[in-house]
Amino acid sequence: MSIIVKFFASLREHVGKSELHIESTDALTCAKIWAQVCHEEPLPSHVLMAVNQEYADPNTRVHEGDEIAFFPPVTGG
Amino acid sequence: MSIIVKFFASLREHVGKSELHIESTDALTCAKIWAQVCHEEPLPSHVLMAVNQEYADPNTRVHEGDEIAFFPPVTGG
Amino acid sequence: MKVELTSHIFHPWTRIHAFEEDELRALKGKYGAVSTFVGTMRNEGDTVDTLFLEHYPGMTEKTLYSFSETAAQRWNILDTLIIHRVGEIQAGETIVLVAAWAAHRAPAFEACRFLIETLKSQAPFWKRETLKDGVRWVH
Amino acid sequence: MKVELTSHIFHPWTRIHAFEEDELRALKGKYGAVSTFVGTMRNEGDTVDTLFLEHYPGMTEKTLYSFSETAAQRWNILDTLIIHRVGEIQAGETIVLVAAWAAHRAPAFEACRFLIETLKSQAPFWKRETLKDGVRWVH
Repeated sequence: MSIIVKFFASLREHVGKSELHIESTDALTCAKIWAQVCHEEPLPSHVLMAVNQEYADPNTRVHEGDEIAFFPPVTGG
Repeated sequence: MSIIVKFFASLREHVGKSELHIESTDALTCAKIWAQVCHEEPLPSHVLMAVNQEYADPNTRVHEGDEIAFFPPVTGG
Repeated sequence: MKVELTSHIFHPWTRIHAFEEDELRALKGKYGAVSTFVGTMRNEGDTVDTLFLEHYPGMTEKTLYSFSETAAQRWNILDTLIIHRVGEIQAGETIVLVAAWAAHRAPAFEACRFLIETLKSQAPFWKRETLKDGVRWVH
Repeated sequence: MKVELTSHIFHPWTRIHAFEEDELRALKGKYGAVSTFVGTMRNEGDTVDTLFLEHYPGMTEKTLYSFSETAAQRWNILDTLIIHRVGEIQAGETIVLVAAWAAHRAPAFEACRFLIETLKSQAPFWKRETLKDGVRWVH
Protein backbone atom coordinates (compact mmCIF):
# COMPACT_ATOMS: atom_id res chain seq x y z
CA MET A 1 0.00 0.00 0.00
CA SER A 2 0.95 3.62 -0.56
CA ILE A 3 0.84 6.24 2.18
CA ILE A 4 1.95 9.84 2.69
CA VAL A 5 4.06 10.82 5.71
CA LYS A 6 4.45 14.43 6.85
CA PHE A 7 6.60 16.13 9.48
CA PHE A 8 6.02 19.57 10.98
CA ALA A 9 7.94 22.29 12.78
CA SER A 10 11.03 21.31 14.80
CA LEU A 11 10.42 17.66 14.01
CA ARG A 12 10.66 18.38 10.28
CA GLU A 13 14.04 19.97 10.91
CA HIS A 14 15.13 17.10 13.13
CA VAL A 15 14.11 14.41 10.63
CA GLY A 16 15.26 16.48 7.67
CA LYS A 17 12.13 15.66 5.66
CA SER A 18 8.88 17.55 5.10
CA GLU A 19 6.82 14.94 3.26
CA LEU A 20 7.45 11.56 1.70
CA HIS A 21 5.56 8.68 0.15
CA ILE A 22 6.23 5.16 1.32
CA GLU A 23 5.16 1.83 -0.08
CA SER A 24 4.71 -1.26 2.03
CA THR A 25 3.22 -4.73 1.83
CA ASP A 26 3.13 -5.11 5.65
CA ALA A 27 0.28 -4.19 7.99
CA LEU A 28 1.38 -0.85 9.40
CA THR A 29 0.89 1.30 12.49
CA CYS A 30 2.08 4.85 13.16
CA ALA A 31 4.92 3.46 15.26
CA LYS A 32 6.08 1.16 12.46
CA ILE A 33 5.99 4.01 9.96
CA TRP A 34 8.11 6.14 12.28
CA ALA A 35 10.62 3.33 12.66
CA GLN A 36 10.79 2.77 8.90
CA VAL A 37 11.23 6.45 8.03
CA CYS A 38 13.53 7.29 10.92
CA HIS A 39 15.78 4.23 10.61
CA GLU A 40 14.72 2.62 13.88
CA GLU A 41 15.29 5.78 15.97
CA PRO A 42 12.97 5.35 19.01
CA LEU A 43 9.75 7.39 18.74
CA PRO A 44 10.21 10.25 21.25
CA SER A 45 7.42 10.27 23.84
CA HIS A 46 6.55 13.93 23.25
CA VAL A 47 5.94 13.44 19.53
CA LEU A 48 2.30 13.73 18.47
CA MET A 49 0.79 12.06 15.42
CA ALA A 50 -2.28 12.21 13.23
CA VAL A 51 -3.84 9.87 10.70
CA ASN A 52 -5.88 11.61 8.02
CA GLN A 53 -5.69 14.84 10.02
CA GLU A 54 -7.08 13.40 13.23
CA TYR A 55 -5.01 12.78 16.34
CA ALA A 56 -3.79 9.19 16.56
CA ASP A 57 -1.40 7.16 18.70
CA PRO A 58 1.53 4.85 17.96
CA ASN A 59 -0.75 1.81 17.70
CA THR A 60 -3.23 3.38 15.29
CA ARG A 61 -3.52 1.20 12.16
CA VAL A 62 -2.75 2.78 8.83
CA HIS A 63 -4.47 1.97 5.55
CA GLU A 64 -3.89 2.45 1.83
CA GLY A 65 -3.93 6.12 0.87
CA ASP A 66 -3.76 7.42 4.44
CA GLU A 67 -1.93 10.62 5.35
CA ILE A 68 0.21 10.23 8.47
CA ALA A 69 1.75 13.23 10.26
CA PHE A 70 4.28 13.51 13.08
CA PHE A 71 4.81 16.74 14.95
CA PRO A 72 6.10 18.25 18.20
CA PRO A 73 3.82 19.54 21.01
CA VAL A 74 1.45 22.19 19.70
CA THR A 75 1.03 25.77 20.87
CA GLY A 76 -1.49 28.09 19.28
CA GLY A 77 -2.98 31.45 20.14
CA MET B 1 -28.68 68.47 61.26
CA SER B 2 -29.80 68.53 57.63
CA ILE B 3 -29.67 65.48 55.38
CA ILE B 4 -30.90 64.46 51.93
CA VAL B 5 -32.91 61.27 51.46
CA LYS B 6 -33.40 59.66 48.03
CA PHE B 7 -35.52 56.77 46.80
CA PHE B 8 -35.03 54.86 43.56
CA ALA B 9 -36.99 52.67 41.16
CA SER B 10 -39.93 50.67 42.54
CA LEU B 11 -39.23 51.95 46.05
CA ARG B 12 -39.64 55.54 44.87
CA GLU B 13 -43.05 54.58 43.53
CA HIS B 14 -43.92 52.70 46.72
CA VAL B 15 -42.88 55.56 48.99
CA GLY B 16 -44.25 58.17 46.62
CA LYS B 17 -41.18 60.38 47.02
CA SER B 18 -38.05 60.86 44.96
CA GLU B 19 -35.95 63.09 47.17
CA LEU B 20 -36.50 65.03 50.35
CA HIS B 21 -34.56 67.02 52.92
CA ILE B 22 -35.02 66.28 56.58
CA GLU B 23 -33.90 68.15 59.64
CA SER B 24 -33.22 66.45 62.95
CA THR B 25 -31.60 67.14 66.28
CA ASP B 26 -31.32 63.41 67.18
CA ALA B 27 -28.43 61.06 66.44
CA LEU B 28 -29.61 59.21 63.36
CA THR B 29 -29.07 55.90 61.60
CA CYS B 30 -30.39 54.73 58.24
CA ALA B 31 -33.10 52.72 60.02
CA LYS B 32 -34.26 55.76 62.00
CA ILE B 33 -34.40 57.87 58.86
CA TRP B 34 -36.51 55.22 57.15
CA ALA B 35 -38.90 55.12 60.10
CA GLN B 36 -39.18 58.92 60.16
CA VAL B 37 -39.80 59.28 56.43
CA CYS B 38 -42.05 56.22 56.06
CA HIS B 39 -44.17 56.82 59.15
CA GLU B 40 -42.92 53.84 61.15
CA GLU B 41 -43.50 51.33 58.29
CA PRO B 42 -41.02 48.48 59.00
CA LEU B 43 -37.92 48.60 56.79
CA PRO B 44 -38.37 45.72 54.29
CA SER B 45 -35.50 43.26 54.50
CA HIS B 46 -34.82 43.41 50.74
CA VAL B 47 -34.33 47.18 50.72
CA LEU B 48 -30.74 48.31 50.12
CA MET B 49 -29.30 51.60 51.30
CA ALA B 50 -26.33 53.87 50.75
CA VAL B 51 -24.79 56.74 52.69
CA ASN B 52 -22.93 59.25 50.54
CA GLN B 53 -23.17 56.85 47.60
CA GLU B 54 -21.58 53.90 49.39
CA TYR B 55 -23.48 50.82 50.47
CA ALA B 56 -24.56 51.02 54.11
CA ASP B 57 -26.77 49.06 56.49
CA PRO B 58 -29.64 50.00 58.84
CA ASN B 59 -27.24 50.73 61.71
CA THR B 60 -24.93 53.01 59.72
CA ARG B 61 -24.68 56.39 61.46
CA VAL B 62 -25.65 59.47 59.51
CA HIS B 63 -24.03 62.87 59.82
CA GLU B 64 -24.78 66.48 58.90
CA GLY B 65 -24.94 66.96 55.15
CA ASP B 66 -25.03 63.24 54.31
CA GLU B 67 -26.93 61.87 51.34
CA ILE B 68 -28.94 58.75 52.21
CA ALA B 69 -30.51 56.54 49.55
CA PHE B 70 -32.95 53.63 49.76
CA PHE B 71 -33.52 51.32 46.80
CA PRO B 72 -34.74 47.86 45.80
CA PRO B 73 -32.40 45.00 44.77
CA VAL B 74 -30.18 46.04 41.87
CA THR B 75 -29.87 44.42 38.46
CA GLY B 76 -27.50 45.80 35.84
CA GLY B 77 -26.10 44.53 32.55
CA MET C 1 -9.49 52.47 33.71
CA LYS C 2 -12.60 53.98 32.20
CA VAL C 3 -16.27 53.93 33.21
CA GLU C 4 -18.95 55.54 31.06
CA LEU C 5 -22.71 55.70 31.33
CA THR C 6 -24.54 56.79 28.22
CA SER C 7 -28.16 57.37 27.27
CA HIS C 8 -27.36 56.92 23.58
CA ILE C 9 -26.93 53.85 21.39
CA PHE C 10 -23.28 52.80 21.34
CA HIS C 11 -21.37 50.39 19.14
CA PRO C 12 -19.24 48.15 21.35
CA TRP C 13 -16.66 47.03 18.78
CA THR C 14 -16.09 50.56 17.51
CA ARG C 15 -15.66 51.76 21.09
CA ILE C 16 -13.15 49.04 22.00
CA HIS C 17 -11.20 49.79 18.85
CA ALA C 18 -11.19 53.52 19.64
CA PHE C 19 -10.18 52.86 23.25
CA GLU C 20 -7.19 50.80 22.09
CA GLU C 21 -6.18 53.47 19.57
CA ASP C 22 -6.68 56.44 21.88
CA GLU C 23 -5.90 55.19 25.38
CA LEU C 24 -3.81 52.05 24.99
CA ARG C 25 -1.33 53.16 22.37
CA ALA C 26 1.49 53.20 24.94
CA LEU C 27 0.56 49.66 26.01
CA LYS C 28 0.72 48.21 22.49
CA GLY C 29 2.99 45.17 22.62
CA LYS C 30 2.51 44.98 26.41
CA TYR C 31 -0.94 43.46 26.46
CA GLY C 32 -1.18 39.98 24.98
CA ALA C 33 -4.79 39.32 25.95
CA VAL C 34 -8.10 41.12 26.05
CA SER C 35 -11.31 39.54 27.25
CA THR C 36 -14.56 41.34 26.50
CA PHE C 37 -18.21 40.85 27.26
CA VAL C 38 -21.08 42.54 25.47
CA GLY C 39 -24.65 42.32 26.76
CA THR C 40 -27.52 43.04 24.40
CA MET C 41 -31.24 43.49 25.01
CA ARG C 42 -32.98 40.40 23.72
CA ASN C 43 -36.31 40.41 21.96
CA GLU C 44 -38.63 38.43 24.26
CA GLY C 45 -41.28 37.92 21.61
CA ASP C 46 -44.30 40.22 21.89
CA THR C 47 -44.13 40.82 25.60
CA VAL C 48 -41.47 43.49 26.12
CA ASP C 49 -41.60 46.68 24.10
CA THR C 50 -38.88 48.74 25.69
CA LEU C 51 -36.63 48.60 28.71
CA PHE C 52 -35.88 51.58 30.92
CA LEU C 53 -32.62 51.45 32.83
CA GLU C 54 -32.65 53.63 35.91
CA HIS C 55 -29.42 54.35 37.80
CA TYR C 56 -28.17 56.40 40.73
CA PRO C 57 -26.19 59.24 39.18
CA GLY C 58 -22.87 59.47 40.96
CA MET C 59 -23.09 56.25 42.93
CA THR C 60 -23.38 54.01 39.86
CA GLU C 61 -20.21 55.43 38.30
CA LYS C 62 -18.33 55.29 41.64
CA THR C 63 -19.40 51.69 42.18
CA LEU C 64 -18.26 50.59 38.72
CA TYR C 65 -14.99 52.42 39.19
CA SER C 66 -14.40 50.69 42.52
CA PHE C 67 -15.04 47.29 40.87
CA SER C 68 -12.43 48.24 38.27
CA GLU C 69 -9.93 49.09 41.00
CA THR C 70 -10.63 45.83 42.80
CA ALA C 71 -10.05 43.91 39.56
CA ALA C 72 -6.79 45.76 38.93
CA GLN C 73 -5.59 44.90 42.44
CA ARG C 74 -6.73 41.29 42.37
CA TRP C 75 -5.42 40.36 38.91
CA ASN C 76 -2.55 41.52 36.79
CA ILE C 77 -4.58 43.91 34.66
CA LEU C 78 -3.25 46.66 32.42
CA ASP C 79 -6.55 48.46 31.82
CA THR C 80 -10.33 48.05 31.87
CA LEU C 81 -13.26 49.63 30.08
CA ILE C 82 -16.92 49.61 31.13
CA ILE C 83 -19.68 51.27 29.10
CA HIS C 84 -23.29 50.93 30.25
CA ARG C 85 -26.51 52.26 28.78
CA VAL C 86 -29.02 54.15 30.90
CA GLY C 87 -32.50 55.35 30.02
CA GLU C 88 -34.72 53.82 27.36
CA ILE C 89 -33.45 50.82 25.38
CA GLN C 90 -34.92 48.83 22.49
CA ALA C 91 -34.42 45.13 21.69
CA GLY C 92 -31.20 44.42 19.81
CA GLU C 93 -29.34 47.38 21.35
CA THR C 94 -26.19 46.98 23.40
CA ILE C 95 -26.72 47.39 27.15
CA VAL C 96 -23.22 46.85 28.46
CA LEU C 97 -19.62 46.43 27.37
CA VAL C 98 -16.88 45.21 29.69
CA ALA C 99 -13.27 44.70 28.60
CA ALA C 100 -10.06 43.81 30.43
CA TRP C 101 -6.54 44.02 29.00
CA ALA C 102 -3.68 41.98 30.48
CA ALA C 103 -0.37 40.44 29.51
CA HIS C 104 -1.87 36.95 29.75
CA ARG C 105 -5.26 35.38 29.15
CA ALA C 106 -6.17 34.06 32.61
CA PRO C 107 -6.21 37.47 34.36
CA ALA C 108 -7.99 39.04 31.36
CA PHE C 109 -10.78 36.43 31.49
CA GLU C 110 -11.11 36.45 35.25
CA ALA C 111 -11.18 40.24 35.57
CA CYS C 112 -13.75 40.56 32.77
CA ARG C 113 -15.99 37.93 34.36
CA PHE C 114 -15.60 39.53 37.79
CA LEU C 115 -16.58 42.94 36.39
CA ILE C 116 -19.75 41.75 34.67
CA GLU C 117 -20.82 39.59 37.63
CA THR C 118 -20.35 42.38 40.17
CA LEU C 119 -21.94 44.89 37.77
CA LYS C 120 -25.01 42.64 37.48
CA SER C 121 -25.41 41.91 41.16
CA GLN C 122 -24.08 45.01 42.95
CA ALA C 123 -24.12 48.11 40.75
CA PRO C 124 -27.14 50.37 41.33
CA PHE C 125 -29.17 49.80 38.17
CA TRP C 126 -32.87 49.00 37.99
CA LYS C 127 -34.84 47.75 35.00
CA ARG C 128 -38.41 48.70 34.18
CA GLU C 129 -40.04 46.84 31.33
CA THR C 130 -42.81 48.41 29.31
CA LEU C 131 -45.15 45.63 28.25
CA LYS C 132 -48.16 45.65 25.98
CA ASP C 133 -50.34 45.71 29.08
CA GLY C 134 -48.39 47.92 31.43
CA VAL C 135 -45.14 48.51 33.24
CA ARG C 136 -43.17 46.08 35.40
CA TRP C 137 -39.99 46.38 37.46
CA VAL C 138 -37.53 43.52 36.89
CA HIS C 139 -36.24 41.89 40.07
CA MET D 1 -19.84 28.67 13.18
CA LYS D 2 -16.85 30.08 11.35
CA VAL D 3 -13.14 29.23 11.38
CA GLU D 4 -10.62 31.24 9.40
CA LEU D 5 -6.86 31.11 9.11
CA THR D 6 -5.21 34.13 7.56
CA SER D 7 -1.66 35.13 6.71
CA HIS D 8 -2.60 38.82 6.72
CA ILE D 9 -3.01 41.37 9.49
CA PHE D 10 -6.62 41.42 10.69
CA HIS D 11 -8.53 43.83 12.89
CA PRO D 12 -10.49 41.85 15.47
CA TRP D 13 -13.13 44.45 16.38
CA THR D 14 -13.88 45.21 12.74
CA ARG D 15 -14.19 41.50 12.02
CA ILE D 16 -16.58 40.86 14.94
CA HIS D 17 -18.68 43.81 13.88
CA ALA D 18 -18.80 42.54 10.28
CA PHE D 19 -19.64 39.01 11.44
CA GLU D 20 -22.58 40.31 13.47
CA GLU D 21 -23.79 42.41 10.53
CA ASP D 22 -23.30 39.75 7.87
CA GLU D 23 -23.89 36.42 9.60
CA LEU D 24 -25.88 37.14 12.75
CA ARG D 25 -28.53 39.48 11.40
CA ALA D 26 -31.22 36.82 11.81
CA LEU D 27 -30.10 36.26 15.42
CA LYS D 28 -30.39 39.94 16.41
CA GLY D 29 -32.52 40.11 19.54
CA LYS D 30 -31.84 36.39 20.19
CA TYR D 31 -28.34 36.69 21.57
CA GLY D 32 -28.03 38.61 24.82
CA ALA D 33 -24.37 37.87 25.42
CA VAL D 34 -21.12 37.66 23.52
CA SER D 35 -17.81 36.81 25.09
CA THR D 36 -14.67 37.44 23.07
CA PHE D 37 -10.97 36.89 23.50
CA VAL D 38 -8.24 38.56 21.47
CA GLY D 39 -4.62 37.44 21.71
CA THR D 40 -1.89 39.80 20.56
CA MET D 41 1.83 39.28 20.04
CA ARG D 42 3.63 41.01 22.87
CA ASN D 43 6.88 42.89 22.48
CA GLU D 44 9.37 40.98 24.62
CA GLY D 45 11.90 43.78 24.65
CA ASP D 46 14.83 43.34 22.26
CA THR D 47 14.85 39.58 22.13
CA VAL D 48 12.10 38.58 19.70
CA ASP D 49 12.01 40.18 16.26
CA THR D 50 9.28 38.21 14.58
CA LEU D 51 7.18 35.15 15.22
CA PHE D 52 6.42 32.55 12.58
CA LEU D 53 3.26 30.55 13.11
CA GLU D 54 3.34 27.22 11.33
CA HIS D 55 0.19 25.13 11.00
CA TYR D 56 -1.00 21.90 9.39
CA PRO D 57 -3.16 23.00 6.45
CA GLY D 58 -6.40 21.07 6.59
CA MET D 59 -5.97 19.54 10.02
CA THR D 60 -5.75 22.88 11.84
CA GLU D 61 -9.03 24.12 10.37
CA LYS D 62 -10.74 20.77 11.01
CA THR D 63 -9.53 20.74 14.61
CA LEU D 64 -10.78 24.27 15.30
CA TYR D 65 -14.09 23.46 13.67
CA SER D 66 -14.47 20.35 15.84
CA PHE D 67 -13.78 22.44 18.99
CA SER D 68 -16.54 24.82 17.82
CA GLU D 69 -18.94 21.89 17.43
CA THR D 70 -18.04 20.55 20.86
CA ALA D 71 -18.69 24.00 22.38
CA ALA D 72 -22.05 24.26 20.60
CA GLN D 73 -23.06 20.85 21.95
CA ARG D 74 -21.79 21.42 25.48
CA TRP D 75 -23.22 24.91 26.03
CA ASN D 76 -26.22 26.76 24.73
CA ILE D 77 -24.37 28.64 22.01
CA LEU D 78 -25.90 30.46 19.05
CA ASP D 79 -22.70 30.95 17.04
CA THR D 80 -18.92 31.08 17.28
CA LEU D 81 -16.11 32.77 15.37
CA ILE D 82 -12.43 31.87 15.37
CA ILE D 83 -9.83 33.78 13.34
CA HIS D 84 -6.15 32.82 13.69
CA ARG D 85 -3.05 34.23 12.04
CA VAL D 86 -0.53 31.97 10.33
CA GLY D 87 2.87 32.82 8.88
CA GLU D 88 5.03 35.74 9.94
CA ILE D 89 3.80 38.04 12.71
CA GLN D 90 5.19 41.22 14.26
CA ALA D 91 4.81 42.49 17.85
CA GLY D 92 1.52 44.32 18.44
CA GLU D 93 -0.37 42.34 15.79
CA THR D 94 -3.41 40.22 16.60
CA ILE D 95 -2.71 36.48 16.64
CA VAL D 96 -6.14 35.11 17.49
CA LEU D 97 -9.76 36.12 17.93
CA VAL D 98 -12.36 33.86 19.55
CA ALA D 99 -15.99 34.88 20.07
CA ALA D 100 -19.09 33.05 21.31
CA TRP D 101 -22.67 34.31 21.08
CA ALA D 102 -25.38 33.00 23.41
CA ALA D 103 -28.66 34.03 24.97
CA HIS D 104 -27.01 34.30 28.40
CA ARG D 105 -23.60 35.22 29.73
CA ALA D 106 -22.49 32.00 31.43
CA PRO D 107 -22.51 29.83 28.28
CA ALA D 108 -20.93 32.67 26.26
CA PHE D 109 -18.03 32.98 28.74
CA GLU D 110 -17.55 29.26 29.18
CA ALA D 111 -17.61 28.46 25.46
CA CYS D 112 -15.18 31.30 24.69
CA ARG D 113 -12.77 30.15 27.39
CA PHE D 114 -13.07 26.52 26.25
CA LEU D 115 -12.28 27.53 22.66
CA ILE D 116 -9.14 29.50 23.49
CA GLU D 117 -7.86 26.88 25.95
CA THR D 118 -8.32 23.97 23.52
CA LEU D 119 -6.94 26.09 20.68
CA LYS D 120 -3.79 26.80 22.73
CA SER D 121 -3.21 23.25 23.92
CA GLN D 122 -4.56 21.04 21.13
CA ALA D 123 -4.75 22.81 17.77
CA PRO D 124 -1.79 22.06 15.48
CA PHE D 125 0.12 25.33 15.54
CA TRP D 126 3.83 25.77 16.18
CA LYS D 127 5.71 28.96 16.93
CA ARG D 128 9.19 29.79 15.73
CA GLU D 129 10.79 32.93 17.13
CA THR D 130 13.40 34.82 15.18
CA LEU D 131 15.79 36.35 17.68
CA LYS D 132 18.70 38.71 17.19
CA ASP D 133 21.03 35.72 17.44
CA GLY D 134 19.06 33.03 15.63
CA VAL D 135 15.87 31.02 15.46
CA ARG D 136 14.11 29.11 18.24
CA TRP D 137 11.00 26.92 18.39
CA VAL D 138 8.66 27.74 21.26
CA HIS D 139 7.58 24.75 23.32
